[in-house]
Amino acid sequence: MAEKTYLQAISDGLRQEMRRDKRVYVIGEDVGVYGGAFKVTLGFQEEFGPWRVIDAPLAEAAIVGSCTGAALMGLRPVAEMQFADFVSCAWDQLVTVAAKQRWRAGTPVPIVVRCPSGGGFSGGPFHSQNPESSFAHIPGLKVVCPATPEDAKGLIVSAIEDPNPVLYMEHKHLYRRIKAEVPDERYTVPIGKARVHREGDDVTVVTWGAMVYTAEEAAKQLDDVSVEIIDLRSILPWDKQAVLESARKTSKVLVLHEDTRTGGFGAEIAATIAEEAFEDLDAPLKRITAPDSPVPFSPPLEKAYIPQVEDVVKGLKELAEY
Amino acid sequence: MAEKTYLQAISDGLRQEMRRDKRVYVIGEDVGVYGGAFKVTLGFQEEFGPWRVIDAPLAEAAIVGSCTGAALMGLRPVAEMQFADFVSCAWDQLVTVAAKQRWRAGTPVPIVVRCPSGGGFSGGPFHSQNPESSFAHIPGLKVVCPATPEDAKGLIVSAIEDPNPVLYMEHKHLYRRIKAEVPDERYTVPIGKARVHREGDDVTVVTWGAMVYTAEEAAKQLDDVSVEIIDLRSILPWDKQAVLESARKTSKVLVLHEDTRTGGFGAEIAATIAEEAFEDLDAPLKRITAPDSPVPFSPPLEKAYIPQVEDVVKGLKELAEY
Amino acid sequence: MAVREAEPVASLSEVKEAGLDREDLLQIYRNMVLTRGIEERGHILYRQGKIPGSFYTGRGNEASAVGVATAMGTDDVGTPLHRDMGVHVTRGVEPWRVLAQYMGRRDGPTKGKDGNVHMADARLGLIAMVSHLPAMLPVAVGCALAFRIKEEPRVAVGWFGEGASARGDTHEAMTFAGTRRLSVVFVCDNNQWAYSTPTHLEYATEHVADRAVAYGFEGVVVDGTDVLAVYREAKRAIEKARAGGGPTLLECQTLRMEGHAVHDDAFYVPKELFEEWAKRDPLERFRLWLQEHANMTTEEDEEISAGVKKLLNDALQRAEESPLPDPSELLEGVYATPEDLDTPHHK
Amino acid sequence: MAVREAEPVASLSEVKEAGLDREDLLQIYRNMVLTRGIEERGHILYRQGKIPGSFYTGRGNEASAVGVATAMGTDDVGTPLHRDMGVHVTRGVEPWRVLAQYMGRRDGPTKGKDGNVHMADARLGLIAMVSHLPAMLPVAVGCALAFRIKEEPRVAVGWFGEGASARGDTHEAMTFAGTRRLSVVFVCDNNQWAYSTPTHLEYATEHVADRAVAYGFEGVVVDGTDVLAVYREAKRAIEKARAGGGPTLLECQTLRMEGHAVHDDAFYVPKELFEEWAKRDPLERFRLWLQEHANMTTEEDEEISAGVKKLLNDALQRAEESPLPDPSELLEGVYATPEDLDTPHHK
Ligand SMILES: Cc1ncc(C[n+]2csc(CCOP(=O)(O)OP(=O)(O)O)c2C)c(N)n1
Ligand SMILES: Cc1ncc(C[n+]2csc(CCOP(=O)(O)OP(=O)(O)O)c2C)c(N)n1
Ligand SMILES: [Mg+2]
Ligand SMILES: [Mg+2]
Repeated sequence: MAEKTYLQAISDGLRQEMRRDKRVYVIGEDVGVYGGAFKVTLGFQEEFGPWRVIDAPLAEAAIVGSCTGAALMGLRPVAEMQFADFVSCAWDQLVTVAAKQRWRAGTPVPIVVRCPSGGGFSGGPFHSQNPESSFAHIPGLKVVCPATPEDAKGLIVSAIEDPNPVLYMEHKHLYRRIKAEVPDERYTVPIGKARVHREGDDVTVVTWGAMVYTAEEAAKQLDDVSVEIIDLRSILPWDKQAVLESARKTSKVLVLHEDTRTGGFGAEIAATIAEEAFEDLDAPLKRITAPDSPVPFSPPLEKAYIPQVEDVVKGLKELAEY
Repeated sequence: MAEKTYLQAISDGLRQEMRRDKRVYVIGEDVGVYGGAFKVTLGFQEEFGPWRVIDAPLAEAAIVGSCTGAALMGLRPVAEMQFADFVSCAWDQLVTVAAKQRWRAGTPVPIVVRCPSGGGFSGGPFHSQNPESSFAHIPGLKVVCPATPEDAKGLIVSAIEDPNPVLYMEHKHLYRRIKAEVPDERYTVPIGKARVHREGDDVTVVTWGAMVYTAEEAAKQLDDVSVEIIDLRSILPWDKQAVLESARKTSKVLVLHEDTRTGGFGAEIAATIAEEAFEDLDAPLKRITAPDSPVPFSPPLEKAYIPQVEDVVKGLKELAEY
Repeated sequence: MAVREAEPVASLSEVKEAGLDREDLLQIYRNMVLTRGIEERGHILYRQGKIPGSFYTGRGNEASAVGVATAMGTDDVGTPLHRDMGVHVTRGVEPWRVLAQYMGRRDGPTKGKDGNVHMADARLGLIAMVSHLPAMLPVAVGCALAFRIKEEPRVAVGWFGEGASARGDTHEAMTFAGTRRLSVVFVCDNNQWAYSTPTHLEYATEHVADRAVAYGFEGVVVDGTDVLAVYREAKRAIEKARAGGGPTLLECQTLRMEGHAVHDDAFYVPKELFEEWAKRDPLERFRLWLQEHANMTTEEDEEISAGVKKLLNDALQRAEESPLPDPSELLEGVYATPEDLDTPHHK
Repeated sequence: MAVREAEPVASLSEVKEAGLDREDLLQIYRNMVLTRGIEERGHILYRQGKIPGSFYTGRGNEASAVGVATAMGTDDVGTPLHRDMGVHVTRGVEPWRVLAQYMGRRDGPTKGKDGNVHMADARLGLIAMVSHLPAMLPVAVGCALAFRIKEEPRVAVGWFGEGASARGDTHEAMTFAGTRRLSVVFVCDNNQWAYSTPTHLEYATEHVADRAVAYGFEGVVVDGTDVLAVYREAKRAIEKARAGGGPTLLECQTLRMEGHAVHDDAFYVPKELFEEWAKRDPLERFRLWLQEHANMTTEEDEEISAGVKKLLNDALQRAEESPLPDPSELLEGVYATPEDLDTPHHK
């Protein structure tokens, strides 16, 4: 056990798997000599050599498509998108080839696509996005979004082990800001299982990624409202059971995410609760999300874009008082 | 006024606009000599010449990306995807370039991307998809899904006139099956305005595209339940007002779509109702959708995949009896 | 490095040098007959209303598909397309399973989930195509990458049409393969049309293979109706790749002898072109060649045809006996389970 | 058609033939000085904490960017990238607006919505880049397509890096432009690195321009530190395109003289390479050339520097006076309104 940043936890998990299993390799732009744009694979090429830590051409379809091929040949590829935003260039390879191959042809495609995602540091419209909702609509894919260092490590291991294409959304704003104890040994965190980040009785917040901490801050500011925070950890599949249970307990649910509102994955969560826990609700569902615009660059705009602690406090109060 | 198929209505609307406005041109695979895979542009090249009816290379990113450029130079491009499914190859050009250009740079991108979508004729996983939900999550895009010949014409005109990138989802299963009177003159159908396909008092069905007819069949089979059918026509933007009004009137809402369930646009509709008309609801929200799998080829599987009249009848009964 | 236009194969001795004996030649011929036979049966089934959806064939491409597949080693892998039934046949697909696939039956390789030749038997080293062209090329390159990582002397073959050569995936796949000199052979089925689109709207060079130089490897153009020339060039390319010599772009020139699919009468293809290429029918050509150079007798020829006919009759019966899938099977296998990885090559 | 390696420009008479007089030369020089000046100010602002996010410059690329932009006609359009500040400068961007953009102020061309050089003034014929490389190439091709449809004698210039040459959009754009012989010039800023990735991992040919043959047009390689050679080759390519001669791929060879962005110390670039290319600094080269061939005096040189300095001082002040955007502006313009199309070129 040692204190690790979220970033170190990803790095450690990945390195451990590569040591353990020769089938695992990483590929991406600048992952080799440079160690990746965020240095997640720093030192990997020295240790594992240039054919297990592959500097790819600037070609996301080739990166992801080649992973599919290599996976079909028995390897366990881990692709790095330099920023999650660029996964849009591999959209077709993911939704058309990787996602449907097992169902159609019986051949599993165990690949991991790491996507450094999220905003909070003026990255602007192309270095800040949270593309998880787009992929969470595609049957055959899995999407995980760890919030803590412990989950970051456990979920990278699970993602590699999983026989399906897994998008691993790592939130850049947590990389060096979030530190915690992380077990040294290998362990997995089950994909599709939520975690109760904080127990409470009055209102449930369902969220994931960096918003877990925003929810926590907000909860701390409310002495008179007991807030339960569910950190989904995976959004495809997502832990409906855990959410419905908490909804039934508190009767009031706030869904919080950093991605934009319309058609965001929060809609799926809210809709499911409205279908399956309708009779247990004592207040309307509530979503707090980014508004429907691209991610802005300038700090005051970005602050207005990303849900803030105050917004969540306000939302929780409204629900509590309903 | 003359009776037209849904397909003729699209074709007529497009031809009229091309006659009226020299800035309008069409581009796509096989749209010229062949008249398009579904013959929507049959005879167009003879009338408008090879530089306004452009046979493109098999390259969807070039097709859509070039439309963006031409639109910025003052033209009004209408791209045809041979099947909606192939728009996945232009995903990046749409979500990264076209969708964000007005907001970022102030320059509007008035393009239309026609997407022959939907299943029902054993097209299999790559010729039957309904990709509208994926795009409906992207701010800056518009998405329309006409169900009737009249709307098919009016919406193609509106889409061309609109100063934004518009995805025009034309349901292949309606092409030749659905006929109705269509005005001869030019007219528009407002984007973002729903249409009450059938008035009723007991249960609301919110739907679009080919499912409008499935809902209608189901409604007809229920003598004792008065069903209101809202045909959204546009899903981005969508007519929240009309849906909420109907929900408030009937207190019971069924959301029906042909796309898959998890993260489908039905979730957005259900979530919004649960947020904004919660107190008016007398029953849980209900979604009837395709299940979370690719679209199957074999008839019995496809029948199990696409929501059927019986499924809707059952859902309506459950809601009515709740 | 300019493209090399391959010479036709002239003599039996040349063929022997290439490693084929008389039995191999007859087997190649049989595979071509069987390829065409399967697709002709498909046509009949389609007209009988037994094939739902649309139906595509590779008439005119039999020599190209069979020639390349014959040159592949047992452990090599490939991503054949909708004109490449000959690849499946040569690698040993069971015809009844193909017909079952066509008809959406449970015993088709995709169990009714996908149609047409969107299928493959992984045990035969083949990967099922998707419709999106040429999305399988990066996948083929990934296979070759895996062979490099695992240091296995295996080769991947990736097919694409001249139309699909225009798409970005072609470029990304070739760029990556070229920079890393991976053991992949890119085979272009150049049948002169992409649906109704002629070649000059898809590429601005004389040959698709002219593009190989842009990726740092060799381009070869071969007459795709000459199965032995195709075989020889494919063999060279595959063995070169296996020896570490990197990729080759092999362009097989044919004409798509039917419409794009059953619904298309190909009105846009000049009649004379069809007539000209009909004279180069790959089966006829090879039949004559075998008679001339390998003394194939009429009896042998008839035996092969009869064998294929019987095989297909049996196949048809067995395929028709295969049930349609049950609706409950729809959701099977959307996600893989760990057991799915319990195969030799995933160890 | 092999690539042509362009000769350096030697004499003033050669320059005159190319249509530049002495005033033009001094203007080119001034544009290069201003280009570097803006980016140097950006560096200072960044260190002062006044630029949020990251910060990219095009040091070493000034000649290439200014040379190409100088060759463009008033009505021509272009899609410059993150190393091409010189294009904006040459087309007449107001420097204070660039600095406002860097700092996320309301008066930046994107009003704080986007950062860095992700901006453009449409009235100057420029289109704002997106990060995704090289997604603007199909857009540039679309501009040229519009010119063809409208029968306007205009040319589009599309920039891309040698790294981005690996992506599918490059290929689709060039394929389409080549088959239709559209009036577009593809300019490759080949600065030898794509972030930390060297060229041999991005393409397997000697030059990026070697790929032009694959698209049926000409490829030209030019020393990107020689502004006059760049100008001459760009002019040729642009006028050829305007005259209906189709696209050209013009590759400008430079070295990225800094890290990929401010945070990157470029440890992976050999020191000697930096030293070697420092000797070819485009500004220094051109200054010497002007002294030698055009009798630029020290006074003239100093006057230009002083003018640029004053311009930038004023620009800085004005930019700093520009307010940060108000949160209420976030949702402005997500969708265009009909009035947005109320511009001359949308009629
Ligand atoms: C990305 C993509 N866009 C469009 C299509 C529709 N389509 C199917 S086959 C075809 C023509 C393909 O031409 P070519 O690559 O030459 O192959 P051929 O069918 O001639 O063998 C088209 C446009 C597709 N399959 N994939
Ligand atoms: C599609 C895409 N993938 C990844 C990136 C991240 N990225 C930004 S610049 C860069 C290197 C670009 O290299 P090159 O094209 O040579 O341009 P240069 O920066 O050297 O001018 C990368 C990988 C990107 N911008 N777009
Ligand atoms: Mg073809
Ligand atoms: Mg570079």
